[in-house]
Amino acid sequence: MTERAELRGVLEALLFASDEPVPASRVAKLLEVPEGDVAAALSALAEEYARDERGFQLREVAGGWRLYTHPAHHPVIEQLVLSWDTRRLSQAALEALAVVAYHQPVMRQGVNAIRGVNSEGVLASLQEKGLVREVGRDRNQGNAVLYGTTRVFLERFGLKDLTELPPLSEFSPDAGTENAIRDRLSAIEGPEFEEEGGDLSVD
Amino acid sequence: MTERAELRGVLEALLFASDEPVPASRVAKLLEVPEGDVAAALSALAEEYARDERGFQLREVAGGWRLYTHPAHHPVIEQLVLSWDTRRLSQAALEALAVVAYHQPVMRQGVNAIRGVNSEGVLASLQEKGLVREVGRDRNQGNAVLYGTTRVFLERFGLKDLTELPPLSEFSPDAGTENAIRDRLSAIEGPEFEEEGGDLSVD
Amino acid sequence: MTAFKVRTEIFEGPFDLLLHLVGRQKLDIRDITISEIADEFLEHIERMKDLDLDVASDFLLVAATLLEIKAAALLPAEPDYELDEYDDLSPQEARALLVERLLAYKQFKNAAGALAARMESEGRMHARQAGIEEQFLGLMPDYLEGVTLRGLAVLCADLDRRRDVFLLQAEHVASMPVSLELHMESVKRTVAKRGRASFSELFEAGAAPEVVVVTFLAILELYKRGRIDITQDSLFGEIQIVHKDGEDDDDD
Repeated sequence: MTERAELRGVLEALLFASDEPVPASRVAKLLEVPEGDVAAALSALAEEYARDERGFQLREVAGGWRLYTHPAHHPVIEQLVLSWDTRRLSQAALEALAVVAYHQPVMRQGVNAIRGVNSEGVLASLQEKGLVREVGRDRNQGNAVLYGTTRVFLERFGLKDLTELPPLSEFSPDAGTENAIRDRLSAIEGPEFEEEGGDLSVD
Repeated sequence: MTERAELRGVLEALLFASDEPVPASRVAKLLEVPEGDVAAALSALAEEYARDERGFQLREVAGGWRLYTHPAHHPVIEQLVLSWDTRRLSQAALEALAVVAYHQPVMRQGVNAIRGVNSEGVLASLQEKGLVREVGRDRNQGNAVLYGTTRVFLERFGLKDLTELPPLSEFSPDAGTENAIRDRLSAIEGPEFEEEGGDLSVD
Repeated sequence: MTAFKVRTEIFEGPFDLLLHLVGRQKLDIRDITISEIADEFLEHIERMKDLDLDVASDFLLVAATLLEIKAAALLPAEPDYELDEYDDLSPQEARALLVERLLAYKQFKNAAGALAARMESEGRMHARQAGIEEQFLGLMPDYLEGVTLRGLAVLCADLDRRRDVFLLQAEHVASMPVSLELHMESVKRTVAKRGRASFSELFEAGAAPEVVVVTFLAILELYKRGRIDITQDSLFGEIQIVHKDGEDDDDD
């Protein structure tokens, strides 16, 4: 394999795996390759994708290079997304989401401590659904993942930012309305989470 | 653009946008194309990626097709994107999972019997991780829970379906081990009570 | 890339331990001694930096199960003694059964190893994590159907409070221990006054478990100091505590 082909492979893998734009400078440093070579390879790759009419494109955006689906196929992707099945969240997932929303950034151990149970699977499922994401690492805790909520979460509740979350202090334990809410929330768990045909588990 | 090249582009876009394995049947329905054509195109695409030494690969996993990075680039990805989940399963969890995978649907007692130890906690943890689920109840055994593996299990272990599990017979202890077990574990004979100085044992 | 971690060998059950022992030496079930199990255990503890209670209790379970198997081998075949699958078997049959179970276990242990290897290699391939592109977000199913922001807040407030209560209780236990000395005094007085008493008479009906435990400890301590005698007619029967005239009975 030529050096150039090799560089292309690494770049593709990095772009594919990253969930944010990848700066050429960062890749250059990582691979110990001149930045110019990386930038040239990225440009070449973008051209190659366009020429070969791939289903995705490589674009340079603010902050680096990023893969996107080709706009020509967006109508089909829309249909695909619409066909995703609607499975509501389990009580366990809702609890974890509530804890992450109010205590972010929070480590998994933090969520475990508050919920009193292991929340590994639940957090993974919330990440898959785009409601929770990794927002950083705690260097003092062996680079433990810190979780926070996503843009999707904010949009779903019509929040501009996290400061708009209702303060927890408003929620006194025994007010009647809150009990009603509690009842409703606990009613959400139930047989709809029974899996069918080996489907993805919700929590 | 040929029809085939066009199909390739759409497939790439759909695969790229999906956060789970995409069944060929689903794509066929979405695009109103015969399923055979879709399956053939997906196979061809997988081969093309491999031949061209792309940074990503297309694999058939858990009843669908999904893009993954090429394993050769794992070390670099690990450095750039720290978020990789390095969760491992304990030996106990792997053992219980193996029993469930091969004997499903299986009761907890079935898992206990093979492992020689209570597996309740391990099974609960495998359920929490979404690898194992309740697939039914055994009416002849007082409605005992029957366990089976999930689609997450297939994904996590890169299996198309359960038939891809290597046959259990492959894991039979080799002749040497078997003989050693048979020979070395000598007969349990009748009771022999010999007191030995200060030894707690009763043999 | 992989963390340097010393992996101590932990047995996953009696079969695992038996396999290990069989792998090292010729083994007669009757020869597995408690001292040997204890040695194995101590060896593992030494190799562990911190005592992991889970491991410790797992090991005890292993030891207990092995002893059960051992007991089955040792006990004369009394008709009324039932030990599940091992009863009604000749020694040769019991051995054959154990061998078959060990072989079956070994097979799954091998399969588990293959799964581990598979998982390891799968871990080197990464699916896309970026999630759906922004313009498709609105089309995603509403996983939070019926969930309000207020509902989430209530959930979180509840969970926080539950944890606070738990922490408070933990502190309460730590800061207000039940005094062993006080209970010893109380038991001693009661028994000295009445001459004898049964265990259940030493605390009120419905007493907290920790009070019962401390009362029991108090009895053991008094017995050790020679202040009382203890009798128990049957297994799990009522414990009788009898007063002994001590030379230093200075409190009555």
